[in-house]
Amino acid sequence: MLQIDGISRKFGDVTALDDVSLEIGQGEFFALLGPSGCGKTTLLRIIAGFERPDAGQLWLDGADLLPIPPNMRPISLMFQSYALFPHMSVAKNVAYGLERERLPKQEIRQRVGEVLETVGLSAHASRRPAQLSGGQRQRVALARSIVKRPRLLLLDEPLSALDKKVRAEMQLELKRLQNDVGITFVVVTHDQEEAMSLADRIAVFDNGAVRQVDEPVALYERPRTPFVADFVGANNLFHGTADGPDALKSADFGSLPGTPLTALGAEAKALLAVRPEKVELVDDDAAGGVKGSVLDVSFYGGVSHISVDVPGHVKPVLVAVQGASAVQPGAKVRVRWEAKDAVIMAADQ
Amino acid sequence: MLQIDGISRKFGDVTALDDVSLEIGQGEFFALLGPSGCGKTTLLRIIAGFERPDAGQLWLDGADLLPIPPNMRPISLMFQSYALFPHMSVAKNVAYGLERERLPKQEIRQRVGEVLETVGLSAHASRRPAQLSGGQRQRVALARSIVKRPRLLLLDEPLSALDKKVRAEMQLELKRLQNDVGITFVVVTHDQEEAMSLADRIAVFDNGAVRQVDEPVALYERPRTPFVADFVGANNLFHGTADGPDALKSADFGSLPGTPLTALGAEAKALLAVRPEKVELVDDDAAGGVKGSVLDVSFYGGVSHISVDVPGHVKPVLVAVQGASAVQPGAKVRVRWEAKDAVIMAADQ
Amino acid sequence: GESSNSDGTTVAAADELKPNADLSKQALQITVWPGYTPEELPARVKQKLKVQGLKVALHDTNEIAMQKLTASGDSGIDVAFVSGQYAQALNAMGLLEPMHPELIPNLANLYPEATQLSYDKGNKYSVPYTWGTTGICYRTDLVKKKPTSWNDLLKPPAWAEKKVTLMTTERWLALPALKSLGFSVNTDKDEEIQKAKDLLMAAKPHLLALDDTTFGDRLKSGEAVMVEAWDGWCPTNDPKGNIAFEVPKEGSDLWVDTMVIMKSSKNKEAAHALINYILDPEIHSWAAENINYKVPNKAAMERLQIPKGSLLETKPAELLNGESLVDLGQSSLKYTRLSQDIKAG
Amino acid sequence: MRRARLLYVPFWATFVFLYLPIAVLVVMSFNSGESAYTYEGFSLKWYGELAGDERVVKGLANTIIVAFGSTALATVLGTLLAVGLARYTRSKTLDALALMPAVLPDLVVGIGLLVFYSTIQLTLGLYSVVLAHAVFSMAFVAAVVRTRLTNADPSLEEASLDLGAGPVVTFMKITLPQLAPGIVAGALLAFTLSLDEFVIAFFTVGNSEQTLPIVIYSMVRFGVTPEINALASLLLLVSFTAVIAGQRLTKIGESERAPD
Amino acid sequence: MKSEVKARPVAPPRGRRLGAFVFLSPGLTYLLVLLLVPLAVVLSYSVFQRGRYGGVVYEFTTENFGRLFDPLYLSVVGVSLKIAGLTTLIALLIGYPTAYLIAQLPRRWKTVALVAVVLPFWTNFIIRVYAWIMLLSGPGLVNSGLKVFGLGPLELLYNQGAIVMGLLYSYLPLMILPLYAAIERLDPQLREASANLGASGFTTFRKVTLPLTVPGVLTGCLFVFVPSFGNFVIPEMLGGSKSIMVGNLIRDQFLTARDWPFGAALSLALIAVLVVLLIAQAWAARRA
Ligand SMILES: Nc1ncnc2c1ncn2[C@@H]1O[C@H](COP(=O)(O)OP(=O)(O)OP(=O)(O)O)[C@@H](O)[C@H]1O
Ligand SMILES: Nc1ncnc2c1ncn2[C@@H]1O[C@H](COP(=O)(O)OP(=O)(O)OP(=O)(O)O)[C@@H](O)[C@H]1O
Ligand SMILES: NCCCCNCCCN
Ligand SMILES: [Mg+2]
Ligand SMILES: [Mg+2]
Repeated sequence: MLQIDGISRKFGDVTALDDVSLEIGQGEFFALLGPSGCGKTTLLRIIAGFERPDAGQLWLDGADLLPIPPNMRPISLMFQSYALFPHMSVAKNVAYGLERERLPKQEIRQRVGEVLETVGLSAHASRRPAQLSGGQRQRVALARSIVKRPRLLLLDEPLSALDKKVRAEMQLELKRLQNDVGITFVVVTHDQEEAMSLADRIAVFDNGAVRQVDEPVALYERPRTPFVADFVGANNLFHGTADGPDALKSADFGSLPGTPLTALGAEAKALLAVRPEKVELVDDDAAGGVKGSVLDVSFYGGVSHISVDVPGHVKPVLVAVQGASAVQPGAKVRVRWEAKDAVIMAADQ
Repeated sequence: MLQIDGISRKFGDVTALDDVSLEIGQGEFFALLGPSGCGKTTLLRIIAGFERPDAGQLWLDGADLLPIPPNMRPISLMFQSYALFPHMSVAKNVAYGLERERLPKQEIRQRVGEVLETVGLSAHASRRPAQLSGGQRQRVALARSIVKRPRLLLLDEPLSALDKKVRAEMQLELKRLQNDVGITFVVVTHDQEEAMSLADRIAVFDNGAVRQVDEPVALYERPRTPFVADFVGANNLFHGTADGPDALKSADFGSLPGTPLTALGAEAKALLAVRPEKVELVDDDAAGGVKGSVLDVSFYGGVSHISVDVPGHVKPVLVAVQGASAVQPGAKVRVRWEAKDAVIMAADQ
Repeated sequence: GESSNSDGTTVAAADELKPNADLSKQALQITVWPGYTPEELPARVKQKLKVQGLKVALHDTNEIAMQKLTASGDSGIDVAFVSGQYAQALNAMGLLEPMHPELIPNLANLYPEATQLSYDKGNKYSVPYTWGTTGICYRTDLVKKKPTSWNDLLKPPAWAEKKVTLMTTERWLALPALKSLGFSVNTDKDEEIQKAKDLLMAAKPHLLALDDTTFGDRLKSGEAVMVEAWDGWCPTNDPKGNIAFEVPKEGSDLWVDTMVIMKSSKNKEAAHALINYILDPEIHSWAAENINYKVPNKAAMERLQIPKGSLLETKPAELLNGESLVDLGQSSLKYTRLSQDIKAG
Repeated sequence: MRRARLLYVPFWATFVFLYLPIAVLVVMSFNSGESAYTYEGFSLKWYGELAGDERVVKGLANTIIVAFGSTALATVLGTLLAVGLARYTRSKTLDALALMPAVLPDLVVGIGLLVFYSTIQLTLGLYSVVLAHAVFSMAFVAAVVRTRLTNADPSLEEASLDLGAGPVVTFMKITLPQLAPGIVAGALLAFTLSLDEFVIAFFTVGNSEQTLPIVIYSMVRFGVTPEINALASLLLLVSFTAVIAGQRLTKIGESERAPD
Repeated sequence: MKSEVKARPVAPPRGRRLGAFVFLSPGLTYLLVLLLVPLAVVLSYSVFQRGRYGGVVYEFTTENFGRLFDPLYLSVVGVSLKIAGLTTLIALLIGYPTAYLIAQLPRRWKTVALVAVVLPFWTNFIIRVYAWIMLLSGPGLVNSGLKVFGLGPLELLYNQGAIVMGLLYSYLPLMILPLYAAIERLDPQLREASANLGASGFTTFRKVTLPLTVPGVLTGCLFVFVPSFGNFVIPEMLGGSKSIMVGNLIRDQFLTARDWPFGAALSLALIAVLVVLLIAQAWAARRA
């Protein structure tokens, strides 16, 4: 449906987007993930028509999008900074887009009422944005862009100011819009769990360029570049050289089990990545694995994270276990994993 | 150190704070958690001196804080909306507070350089806020308030626009400030994991009132009110009546195992809460537990969430397991848990 | 019209005018100082002369009138009221229609003296409407000694320190000094003007202000005790009766406000008829009665009951002792310069 | 946030300064004497005189027509110009040009227009004053509105476009309300300046029309009488009443809209 | 700033060109026809000669410009600069706090306060000046008051101080209104942030409020300075005609001396200075 073709954009000497190409299908829920400042907002602004690319093309259903002025594009953008109209009430803000379509008053009133109900702000309909809390404002911005039911909805960090509960409800609502109304979504989020659970596909950006586009599980389990391996979720990374079909040769730890995703030349510089939850913590005297000592145990609601200091490895190795853990800091342990649970990829030059 | 004593604040007919009392200790990392619009920002603004309470008292180290004008309070507030000075460069914004203290130029330059390094914006020192991305702005706001090393630091959703990686680094930095410099923190966050992992204690707000103040693990494992049980983390809730020291009597499911935290009169209306990760998924023909069928399996990077439709229970029961799960939707299963893993509390009237 | 920068002696060629033209096809537009003609004039003129109508535009200074009349093309004005030296300048620019005496039988009502005014001897292009002079207007109760000389203003005695004013418009600003030095008010000799300037510079620190609009009010309030004033603007008729007017012994000027017909007028017959009508004793005496200016109309003046001591008593012959102001052409710039020097000094 | 008390000193000083002579003027309008200088006793006679003075009444009517006409014209032109300058050009020459009429000597503008009007043979009337006043008023409006546009965040307008509003609707519904305080301030200035302007009016008004400042200027030549004070006082009374009434009305309107 | 980056384009170039046309052309056309053309006509007189009896003789000369450098005119410019400068400074000093407080008023009261600022000016200019004369003249109210205490009389009128006072009175709203428009749009959170970082009220003003309202300050100063510089009525009425300013010079040429060419030359010189000022203003405002 949306085809992004070699888009680049510079601000002075900052390259915000560098030859970005993506294809987004009809009805797809597409997420953009990437570090702060990598160009996500810039890409959305280009799609919405507020920024012109220095180079590249944009196609919507085969039609060139660039010559179309922003107000004629069947696209809604929810701004990262909300951009609520300060002189209008919440209801007026939300109704604004519908009024532009000259819908009957009755229908506008009804749709505005419904969407405010959805975002939980019915009681605030007559307030001004300045009289709302941060999260309430964000929900008004969200309501304002979804109420139009555009063909393509661009959301820039739509739920970042919301608590878990409301956020879950909103996520559900977005999913509903995707399934029932058939809206195509492009959502920027820094919340990886959100991206993982909502998106059909995720594009990982870095420094203005796309590093990998994949479905959530694939992205998580089979990162193709060290950047993605490191950026998406927590990962334990080990450097070394390729060593056959199921191992990496590490200078410090010998052969480490893992599965290369692509053919790697023998002795090629490579990286092994293994997720904390795939790492097993075993007694010091167990067989295999790498030796270390427990540094810290911390409890993140539901999961315990244990960091293990492994001599010869710069960062501690992270291990995640369900529920509270009984291990004590200082304990001598071994960490190990199975070859199928670790991926090996070519290292950056 | 900071004593909040019966603070109330109304905006017209909206009650933003309702008789809030809290005591925050020297060097403590205190988090405020609560739904959007519950009054968190308002409380911080009152502490910083930008909003006057309708009633109540504020004491800092035993001295009355209310008569002191905002600029004389040894308190830094990071605004939820950043409030960066648009006419100043990033470096100037950050230096602003230090210049007010008339520190030597050399020292200011050095400290600004350091903090920009910390938040990863050294390269952006001479840009204006309008030339930054959303997350970069948030980091400037954070840098601006931490560089002063105030006695008390109030942070309003300081990391909400940041990706996981940067956020983790910033969290580390905040912890470092707490430990090395001895700053007291009051942080608003909607990110429960963040609150759990960073805070020494957490206050849960609802509708302007404090519902529970506790240490993270205690809050998670022993919620004292249905609101907290429901709000903090995911929970499976079952209604019923108190039924001795290790069970709840449920109309639909008979006796469910659980531990009451306080003495409950026999037959008192009660609520049982059990965390998804404490719930075990067993075969349909296994003993005990509650029968149901798998509705949906979704994978949130690292953990799989399985929702199980249990006839007679409104919401599906959530189960969390480490890694990807092999269960298929539609499978007949049983969910069960141990009495020590579920809490029973008095239900709201 | 004629070339606009010829010197003032030539008179533009007269149009052919028909004594019996149908005035009902003509409408009149005049410009005049506010309050200078009777309010009911338009109505009466319309009725009496059977013209289509009379519109009255107002100008409050000669300068503004000159701007409007000279800016370019047709100002739309048929008859203008301006002071003598301005009539002279307008004529020199070729903007005036010569008078057709045969269309103004009432010219006979004028004093003979009123045809001998130096800016326009024989009333070739202007007809006088009012005339008067400039002197010292003073508070009889606040002066220690009745002023008799321009030097009383220029070198005020201690009791009048900072309580006298001179006029601000350049020719009248220079007048007291020129007269006290015995020079002509129309002098264009640099050394005479320089001497006058020195005298005025010396006087400036002792003055309250330069003022040619509100000196009457200042006298009434006691802010000033002696001021240089035009006779008609000296409020000698103030009910308190403590204000008097004196023409200093060194002599003064004779100013005349006149009526002229614009060359560009398309209603010249009606214009003449209007002037003739104004010279009617009944109308013309209105001016003397209501604006406290003498009018050069013998028949009109004779109709009036002049109260004793009124300025209106002054005889035309006495007035003619005053020097009539004439336009100095290029030399008038010397007076502009003089006034600027004094104010900036 | 509490406001600095010290600021109230110049604040009130300003209003005392602005209204002190006004108080004097009002008092003198009840003077029984002829002079606007010396108070001789209480009388309402000047108000009676005023009602009968056709020139003054006509002049007042003309002035109000001119002020409203030129303000309306100037507000529209000036606001457009301000937005155009802020958003669509970087030319400082155009910036300067737009401000120029506000700062040129009246006399030069007046004479220029007089010459210009008569060159193109325009018959003068009230409308020629309206056109002339709009020249400088427009510059005031543009300059005041401009001060709100520098550094303005374009994202509100972007949001409007994004929601399907065309540029015109966006301008009317989003840009204008944001600029409103500037437009109000600019229009107030324009109105005020036009009410009291006489040099340019002098040169551009038709021969048979007068605006109030012209009438008053010429009345003053014969000494100020309290009649003019009475007129000024009446004007003040009417304006005050209008403002207070307007304020009441907006109060009602607001309470209907949003409880705050 | 080196890395100054252009503002984000609002719309694509086609829209921009249309926007430029829609927004700029009405006002600029108006200015062209009703200001630039008339001005050009008047200013063109400056290269011709005065007719003997006034008017313009169309013979080329540059002598009018030579006359500009006469010490008399230079000294008048000096006095005018001093008086107008002082007026502007005082207007800014009392106008800023006033505008600032008005901008903080509740929405309903803002307009009322603004109207209160201009309301005195809905009476007549001359009347207001007379009211001042009544207050300040020798036998006026202030001196009568002083007399009660055995003081005075003070010479309050007919000096340069009185001119400054009169100009201040006439042009104060021209300072307050643009300042108000600029201050009103400031986000109050910026002031809060400043206070929170330890800045006193005055520092907040100096570092945050003032820099962000520079365009308003510049506009206000221009609006007060220039007409003060060119005023000719106040120097006559309150200065007793004993001082003249640039405005009087120009007025004299056009009205009393009927020396249009020299008046045009003076105007041209004044306008040249103005244009420099205006461009400087535009430059500073755009940078702010
Ligand atoms: N100026 C105001 N006028 C009216 N109501 C207000 C105002 N400011 C805040 N409120 C209301 O007070 C309540 C508390 O607001 P507050 O900003 O403290 O919420 P919060 O807990 O910070 O929420 P969030 O997480 O969404 O930022 C909200 O319901 C909000 O709508
Ligand atoms: N107007 C501008 N001028 C200069 N640089 C800019 C401008 N807008 C954005 N940038 C830079 O371009 C890069 C990309 O910005 P963008 O806003 O697209 O980031 P983002 O991916 O949305 O980040 P975030 O998650 O922090 O919002 C950033 O480095 C930013 O500093
Ligand atoms: N400036 C010339 C004054 C000559 C006297 N005429 C006064 C008539 C105005 N009322
Ligand atoms: Mg962004
Ligand atoms: Mg908040």
